[in-house]
Amino acid sequence: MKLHEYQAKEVFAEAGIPVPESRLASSVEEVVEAVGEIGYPAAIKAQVHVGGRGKAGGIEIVTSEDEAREAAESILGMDLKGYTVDRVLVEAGVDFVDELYVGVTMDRSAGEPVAMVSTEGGVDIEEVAAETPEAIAREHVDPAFGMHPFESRKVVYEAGVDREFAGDVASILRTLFDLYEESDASEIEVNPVMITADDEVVAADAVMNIDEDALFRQPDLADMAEASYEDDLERKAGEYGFDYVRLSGNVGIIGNGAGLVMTTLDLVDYYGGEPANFLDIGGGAKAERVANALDMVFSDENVDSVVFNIFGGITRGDEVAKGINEALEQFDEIPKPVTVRLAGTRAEEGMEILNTDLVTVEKTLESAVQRAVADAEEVNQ
Amino acid sequence: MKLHEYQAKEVFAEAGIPVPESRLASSVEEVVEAVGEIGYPAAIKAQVHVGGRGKAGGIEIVTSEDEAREAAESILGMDLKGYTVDRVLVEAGVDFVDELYVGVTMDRSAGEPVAMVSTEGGVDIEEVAAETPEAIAREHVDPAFGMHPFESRKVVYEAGVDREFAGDVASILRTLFDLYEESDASEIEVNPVMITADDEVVAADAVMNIDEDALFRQPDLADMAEASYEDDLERKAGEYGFDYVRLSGNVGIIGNGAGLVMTTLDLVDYYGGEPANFLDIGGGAKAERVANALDMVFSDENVDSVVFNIFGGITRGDEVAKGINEALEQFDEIPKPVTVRLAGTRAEEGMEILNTDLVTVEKTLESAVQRAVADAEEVNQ
Amino acid sequence: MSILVDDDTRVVVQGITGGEGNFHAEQMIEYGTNVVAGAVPGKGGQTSAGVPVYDTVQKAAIEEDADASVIFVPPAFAGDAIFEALDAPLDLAVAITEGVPTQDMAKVNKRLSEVDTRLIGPNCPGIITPGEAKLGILPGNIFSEGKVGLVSRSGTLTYQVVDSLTQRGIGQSTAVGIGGDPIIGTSFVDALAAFEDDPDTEAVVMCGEIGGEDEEQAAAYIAENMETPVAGFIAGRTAPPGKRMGHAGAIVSGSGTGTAQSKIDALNDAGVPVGDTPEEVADNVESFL
Amino acid sequence: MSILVDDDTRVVVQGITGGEGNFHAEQMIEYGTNVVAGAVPGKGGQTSAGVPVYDTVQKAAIEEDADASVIFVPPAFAGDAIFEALDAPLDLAVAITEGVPTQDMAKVNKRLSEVDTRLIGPNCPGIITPGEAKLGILPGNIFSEGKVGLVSRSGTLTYQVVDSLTQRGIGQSTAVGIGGDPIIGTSFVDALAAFEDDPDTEAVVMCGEIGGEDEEQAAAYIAENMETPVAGFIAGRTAPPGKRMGHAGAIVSGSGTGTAQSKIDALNDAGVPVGDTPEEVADNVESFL
Repeated sequence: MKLHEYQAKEVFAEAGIPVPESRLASSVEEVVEAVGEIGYPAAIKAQVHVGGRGKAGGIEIVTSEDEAREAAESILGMDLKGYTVDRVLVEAGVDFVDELYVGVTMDRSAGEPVAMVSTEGGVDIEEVAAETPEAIAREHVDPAFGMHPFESRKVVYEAGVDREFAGDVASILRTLFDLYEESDASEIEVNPVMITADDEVVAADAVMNIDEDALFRQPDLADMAEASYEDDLERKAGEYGFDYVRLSGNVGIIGNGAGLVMTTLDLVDYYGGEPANFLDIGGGAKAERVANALDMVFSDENVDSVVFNIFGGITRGDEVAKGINEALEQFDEIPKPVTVRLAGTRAEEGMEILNTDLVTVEKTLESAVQRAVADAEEVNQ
Repeated sequence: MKLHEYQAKEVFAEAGIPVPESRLASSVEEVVEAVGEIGYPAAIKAQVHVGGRGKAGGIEIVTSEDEAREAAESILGMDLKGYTVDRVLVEAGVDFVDELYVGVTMDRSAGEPVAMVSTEGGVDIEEVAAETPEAIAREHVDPAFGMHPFESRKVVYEAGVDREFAGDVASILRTLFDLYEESDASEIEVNPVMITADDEVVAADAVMNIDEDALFRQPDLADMAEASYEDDLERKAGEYGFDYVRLSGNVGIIGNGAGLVMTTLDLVDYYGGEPANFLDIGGGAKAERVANALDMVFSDENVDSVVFNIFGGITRGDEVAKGINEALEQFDEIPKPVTVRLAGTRAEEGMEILNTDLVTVEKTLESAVQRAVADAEEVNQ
Repeated sequence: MSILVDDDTRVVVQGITGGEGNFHAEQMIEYGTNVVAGAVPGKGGQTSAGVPVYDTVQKAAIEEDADASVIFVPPAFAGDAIFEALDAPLDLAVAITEGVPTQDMAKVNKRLSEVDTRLIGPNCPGIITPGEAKLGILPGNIFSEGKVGLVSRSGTLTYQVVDSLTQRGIGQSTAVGIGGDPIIGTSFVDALAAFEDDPDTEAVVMCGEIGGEDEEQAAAYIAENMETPVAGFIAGRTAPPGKRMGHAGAIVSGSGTGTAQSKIDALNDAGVPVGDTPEEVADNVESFL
Repeated sequence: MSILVDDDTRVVVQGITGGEGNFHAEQMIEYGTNVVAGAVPGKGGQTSAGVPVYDTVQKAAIEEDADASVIFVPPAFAGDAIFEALDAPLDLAVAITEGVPTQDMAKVNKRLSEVDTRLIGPNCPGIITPGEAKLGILPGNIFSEGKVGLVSRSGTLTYQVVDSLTQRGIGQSTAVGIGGDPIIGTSFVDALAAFEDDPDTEAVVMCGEIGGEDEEQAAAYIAENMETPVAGFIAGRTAPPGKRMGHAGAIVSGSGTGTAQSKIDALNDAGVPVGDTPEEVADNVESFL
């Protein structure tokens, strides 16, 4: 769950990490008011979950009210890689002499967190990682102990941070690591940490992703996450408790179990269609969840046909079938053609129950996907 | 550094551990006022660092104002194993049906903390440990992880705590363990934890010792510790920064290094004398520390003679000798006879510097101690 | 004729008095699994699913001579439940729970390096040795005894493949669901090594998915160490970067690591055929036998 | 002719730019110790006591091929400094610092169980192999080369005994001060085992004191494993219970464990003569040779 820059900076500031003065604004007038308070130069930064905002025109530096107004008009409401910008962060410009990268993430292979520092800050760090990996110093941290002070110093010195600022940077890294643990983050990144002309060390950007599985014990962050949904369907999926990802195709997909749903997507693609979404209804789904899932997929205007693929373990085919019947019987006309494939626990009972006036029943995964792809093509002819 | 019961209970209460309602009182009138607010029955408990207060008459249960007044008059000002009681805790009496022991301490051999629970609460736990060690369940805790919830449950169930209260007791134990770590305690003990007639679980006593070496990062506890000195000389030693322990004999002892000072005490005893104190001036002592040490020992009215034993490593014999001369030259008459033995770094220079009008110089540890013992005997003849 | 579990495995069910725990304990017993006890704090002395319940795993292990556990406890308490299983100590712990916070698992992972217990999962369907024992929630009826080992990060995808195999008359030695989380106790390599050592496993199916590098490491292991033929499958070819595809571990990073293509290439380089569809996987297995 | 350190030992001084660190670095070098570097964060590139300073211990170890460190940093940072030495990794770390919080040492102790580094101390005078190297603050001039090993929880008490030995013409193989804290890296047993394995140590002096059970464990070890004769001394016979006698570890518990008598009895039972005075200890050693 990604926090917005402005949210992450609130968290940083509370933990004592220096951040530039800033205001959140959602209208041109608010932007003008904010720069009036903060002064010039100021940065106007789109608050959307999109990487490379700067290059895409989502960040502008302004040095006058006219420029601020102009930037606000251009950024607010703009479409940034599919997301509409409705808020910007207005932030004091920093006169910097150097930029660093500092981050903490989970190294899955090692099963432990890793801290990273690089003097190649302010640029795409993934490019640095790919092209000059030696420019990023790394230090694994034993999660039982947390980060020892010496570890923060070691990685900062190893990265080649100027000795004059090494202590401050190490201290920021340690605070970031503590935040990483306390807030159940999956990733924290500051790119860049700026060394200012006044020899201060400031977090000029802030990326913070929270482990969704830990939101139950992070109520404040869960509230922030709530405010950061950017897609109505994804918000709805969150309310229904589904694992859902929206894609750009037209074949709607519902299934149980992440691997099987991914496989269904892949097969749609394999048979020449385009998946519209990933939707996992999870284990043991009953009628209501089935109806909710159909509602989700029908709500997506891009969807032209639906494939419903269940392999029952805990989930019972007869219950799923009943749920599908009930959900579809409420429509005068079925909004999009639905193909159902049931296997596993009580699959045969389920297939007998299914109302074939409402859905097409297929016996294999492959044939069900092929049918849904064909249906979608038909709609588009 | 021991906290008083009332101090430890403040810490407990803040951490969310249930404790009986209580007031601190230092006069009979305050006691009467306190019981008036708290009600009857109430316990009047002497706040001194003495084990077995109850048996020694330092705790009384009162059921009326007259009894409260009587108890306050008898306890306030009483001498409890050498300590004068100047404060009592007035505490609501608890109607209990069972008493448990719960504690956390450092197992030195294992190098890790150990949690202990016993259903034999409310009695001398050291007796239980000696006679029926199996009545105390123990769980070692890995200090890198801290106490896992399952560990708190395991030791509580193993001790045989009634299943009805096991969850609450485990939860108190976990809080105690967290306190143990957060407050740099060397020992935390609640004896008894009471199961009340209303099925509540309450910490009815509270022992909390803090690691003196960690007081620098425990400012609040350091303040409490400050308020808990009970001997003027020990307070003075704290101010001077000496390791000092007052004993009951009449040969004052000053030396450098804990092992050597202990050995000097032992030799005083071995040669028929009685040590008056342990005083370690530490390594690298200069003139001022030497003078302060002499001041300490001279201030102890029990002291009849003094042995000053230095083996110089970092500490230089000539500096110590100068310090002794300077300190003693300020007296018109030396208060108690002083024997000095210097060895190690610059010992010979030191012995030449020493003013033999003021001190007796001996070449060996054994002869120095014998001389001081003889001096003390002479004073008492 | 199996790895890790068989009909001698003596199983404690952690969380046996909960709805899911109780249901699956009964299912496991019905399948023939040697479930000997349950462990639920505060429920000691009760009976659930026909077996005695103890307050702690250690007590259950001592009293009933158990050597394995299956964990059905809510995510907030699952990390602690795993620590308890490691402390008992048991030889094997299977954590079914989905949604365990990753940092809890990082701590568990550290502890795993200090003990001899094998952990499977979390967020997994468990492990089954057909005809002998199942520890978890896999539907026993689709499995059949035989000589093909399966290891997978996904539950229902495993069932899909197993179903194809069983329908072709191809039985399984053991099937192990290692789980869809970023940090798990048993990796592909661990499971592959066990199958390689099992004289009665003649072929292995490995179902991977996007995210992490476990499949790439498995490919390297296969190339260097395995005689037993392996048939592969990788789910998530169409997953966009930066999105979590159901499983907490199924995410292609923004920088493009953890893609299906990278894993498919690695497996192909190791001589492992990777099917485009589950049926193709079954075809490949059939060709090995 | 020694244990743990000799003239090949390449030493980093942690905290070399501090007053104490600098003074003792110079003293060590003067004694002939192979001090190759200092380590102080932020002071990299400087020179102190004639050797180069690095920002981290690891860098010092790599650049100067060091294998041991002596730690002179204030108590609040000493635990971290020890962790840094273990991480470098070095073979030996000697922590002189007095007053390290016990819970910091409990964490260090846990880490020690995971690495190969030996820690001596904290709150100790260090270790010396006369004529070869000293790591710590022991006054080199009172030591002489020879065949008696010393291990002690106390600094100045060690000097007292060594002085007696040297004056009698009895030299020392190695003397190690293990420190006066409740939790220390090297125990009596560790040091005794090293002396037992050293063909050139012909007798050992062990100076214990009240508190803990390390001396009792040492007695058991001596009885079961040692051929080399041991002469004992125990300080603190007159210490009252519950009072910390200077050393954080020198405390007889309220329940009466950790007394001098218990330790003396244990040593006597193990055949170790325990002197009443330091001179008697020297007498006992003399009788062994």
